[in-house]
Amino acid sequence: MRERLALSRPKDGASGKTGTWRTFRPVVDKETCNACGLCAQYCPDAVIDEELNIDLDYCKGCGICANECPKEAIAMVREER
Amino acid sequence: MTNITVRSVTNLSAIPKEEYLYKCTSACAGCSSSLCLRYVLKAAGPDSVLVIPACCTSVIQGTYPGTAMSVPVYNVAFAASAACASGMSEAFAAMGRETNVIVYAGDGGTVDIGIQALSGAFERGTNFLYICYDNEAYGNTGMQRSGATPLGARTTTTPGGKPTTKKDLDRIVEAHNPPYMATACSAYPLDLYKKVKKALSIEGPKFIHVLAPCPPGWRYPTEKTVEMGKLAVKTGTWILYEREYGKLTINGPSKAAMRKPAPLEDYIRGQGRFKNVSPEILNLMRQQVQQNIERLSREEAGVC
Amino acid sequence: MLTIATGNKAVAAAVKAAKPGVIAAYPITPQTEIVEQIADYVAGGDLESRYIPVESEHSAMAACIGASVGGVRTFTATSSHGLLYMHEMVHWAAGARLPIVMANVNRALGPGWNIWAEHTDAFSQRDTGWLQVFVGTVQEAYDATLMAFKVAEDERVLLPLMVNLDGFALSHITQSLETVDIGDFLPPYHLPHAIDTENPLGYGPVTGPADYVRFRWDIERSMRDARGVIAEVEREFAERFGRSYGPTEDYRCEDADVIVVAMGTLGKEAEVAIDRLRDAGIKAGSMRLRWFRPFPDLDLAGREVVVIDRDYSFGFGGVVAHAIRSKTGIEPYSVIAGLGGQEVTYNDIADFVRNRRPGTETWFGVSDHV
Amino acid sequence: MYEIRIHSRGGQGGVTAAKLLALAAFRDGKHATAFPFYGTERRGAPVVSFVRIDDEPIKVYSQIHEPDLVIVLDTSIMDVVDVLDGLKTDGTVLLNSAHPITGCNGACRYVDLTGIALAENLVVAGSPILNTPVIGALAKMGIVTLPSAEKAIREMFSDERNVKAARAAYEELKI
Repeated sequence: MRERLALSRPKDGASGKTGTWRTFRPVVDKETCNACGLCAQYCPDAVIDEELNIDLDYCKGCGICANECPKEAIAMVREER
Repeated sequence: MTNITVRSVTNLSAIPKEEYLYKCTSACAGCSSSLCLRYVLKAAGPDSVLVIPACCTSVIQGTYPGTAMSVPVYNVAFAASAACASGMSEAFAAMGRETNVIVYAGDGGTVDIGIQALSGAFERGTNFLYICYDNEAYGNTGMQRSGATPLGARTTTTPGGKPTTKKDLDRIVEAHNPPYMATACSAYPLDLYKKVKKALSIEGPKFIHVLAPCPPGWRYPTEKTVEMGKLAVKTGTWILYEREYGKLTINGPSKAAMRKPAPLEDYIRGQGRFKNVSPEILNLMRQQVQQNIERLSREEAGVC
Repeated sequence: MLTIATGNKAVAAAVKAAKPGVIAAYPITPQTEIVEQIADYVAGGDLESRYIPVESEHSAMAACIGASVGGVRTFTATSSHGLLYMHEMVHWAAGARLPIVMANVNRALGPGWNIWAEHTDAFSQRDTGWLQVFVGTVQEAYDATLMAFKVAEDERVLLPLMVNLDGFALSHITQSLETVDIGDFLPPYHLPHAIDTENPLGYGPVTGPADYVRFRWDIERSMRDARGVIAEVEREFAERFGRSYGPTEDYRCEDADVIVVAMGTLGKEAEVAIDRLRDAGIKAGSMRLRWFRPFPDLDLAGREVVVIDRDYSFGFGGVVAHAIRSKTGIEPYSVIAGLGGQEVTYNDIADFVRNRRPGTETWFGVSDHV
Repeated sequence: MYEIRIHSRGGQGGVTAAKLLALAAFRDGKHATAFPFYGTERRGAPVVSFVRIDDEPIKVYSQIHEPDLVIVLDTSIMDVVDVLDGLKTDGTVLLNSAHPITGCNGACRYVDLTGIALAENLVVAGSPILNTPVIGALAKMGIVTLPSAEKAIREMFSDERNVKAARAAYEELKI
């Protein structure tokens, strides 16, 4: 189809790998985690999957997950690049 | 070590797993509007169209040719979203399609420049859902005041704090007697999900007003987004309710808050936009919260 | 069917034949009769459309945009301040490549309040990417509205189209009208980029400069292609229904030394002036400019030209005179006449020709201008 | 080309009379145009309408300045408007009046259209309907044929009393 106007198509990483925005990285202490899922529920960018793995390619490091974790199982750790 | 894969994630079990917001948007870190949109789309499902005026969401979706959203998104001029949705809704009806038409608009595009179109669409009885995500300023352009900016809040165009109160959008919408209207807050995504589900099950014009705390605009750390929303509710600053065919129901978290609201300072202390608010303004803010609580309590009790 | 109708009623009759899925409009004098008639067709079941009674013209065009991309044929009508109020969305409709058809009943702008004919309203939308045609008779208002849908919806065009008719002078005059059974003249509405939830797309998101330029160019490319499409559609219309139109309507131009260029009803009245001038031995002709966008190539070489502008671009000159000058290199005699419904008779037009001074500009009815 | 100017007050039906007349002429096989001059006036203000009838297509859109016929649906207008302005020397005046009026140069016809409308009880919103009876009078004057006049009235109005009123005016007008 001739491109007549800006029609964008859905794709992962439409705005690039936003993981590079991060200053602090969430690190989960799996011993403490009770898999309540609140971190995934509150993640604005849906980078925490059902198995509660955090996709660091896209995690912006906002820290909501750490702030909301009732078990304090997530620590925000300074990125070292 | 706990095997989290075999443990049920109970509080999420009712929510569809599909994400219609792809990784990743260009939203600011800690954006509550992104969080809301995730649940709006989960509730609406794939046979839905978002109509979006100029607002943060215009940017969040990403730059051509890629988008982070996997439902059709129709971007339209600032003042035009409700009217555009009217046309789209009628077109779908003419074709016998049951696609959901959802406006997802910021507060500026709703309470200010878009209010005429909003009012027209509600008066006409357009079959659609209008969601206003309210971060209480023009966020997309760097936090200028909007009609939804609260008293005392500093924005780039109210550097000394806003001298006037927040426009009461909900009472304006209520005056149109819509079959369904509700408030919600990003800190309660499951509540938002349920409200979107219910709204979309009803024919006619529906309205949901979502308080959407904004880290850069309100000047608090990104990790506090959910906490800030909860504090808005707990202090009674933001009351969660639904009004179905005129019948008001106060929702759980606000019931307790209305009986015994947390001190207002708990909410405003953490926000840079309220820094240096005078005791007089603070007093006025407190009075407003109390008046709002009393008004809604009276309405729920059937005392008007 | 042969009957009589006003220009407004003729437009409404053509809309009824075209069967848009959605019509969204706001009343404004002198266009109101169009939307009243359409509302009546819909209420009476003569037209199976959805009529959206919007609260403003801005919303009228916004609703048409939503409906058009939603997948149905769409129509609106306006005038004057209404057109200006929807200006933002007029631009949007073209950029969004939506074949919306709009009747604009040309009317002057305030202040002071003036409800009579002038072309400034339409010309203020000149650079929006809309095709614009100006009609001169009730029959032509009907025919042009029917053809408008076919031209706009053609995949080589996919741009919105404005049918212009002079306020009161044409909108409210009663003339004969032959309505037609359009049969399959208009194919079913098909928009290649209509909203499809099975194939979700982001429409008009943030777009960088390099891509933006490509899409703007495509509007211009389509505008150029539209010339051929218009000719095709007008030819087919003539074959089917027996009435033919072109980019201009030329009257006694073949051997003319001087040609009057005007638009709308003044362009028809000019033909009467030409007959009078010919009777007096002056070899004059008239060229009624029908299409304003895309602007046609005009054969005026070797003639003197008198342009009547029912409009004005302040600080510059008559819009049509300027277009003629830049397109043909001819310095016309520029007459500014008919503003705000100013009465201009065929005798006045004949006088313009008799008193022409090529390369100069005159305001009709103004005695103290330089 | 035969040019007619109709003077009336807003709400009296002068605009519709012009349309009816054009339709009747059209049904006679002629070309015709009708148009009002709309000011911003409301009901009761003087209104002017124009009709042109010709054997050839009509390309003139400007107002009629030298009419062949002037129709006055409300003679009280003559106190404020010079209804005879520009009337051709051999032109005609048709008055809605039971009596001739002095100072009316040229051929002057008169017929009590109001009386005819009241006799048929043709009253809408308190105003007697003049636009259908006047077409009968014009048929008598030969501007249009009576069958076309009746046909035009039936095309625009379903109430048969309109046709009766036109016939009454046709009978009453003295030539």
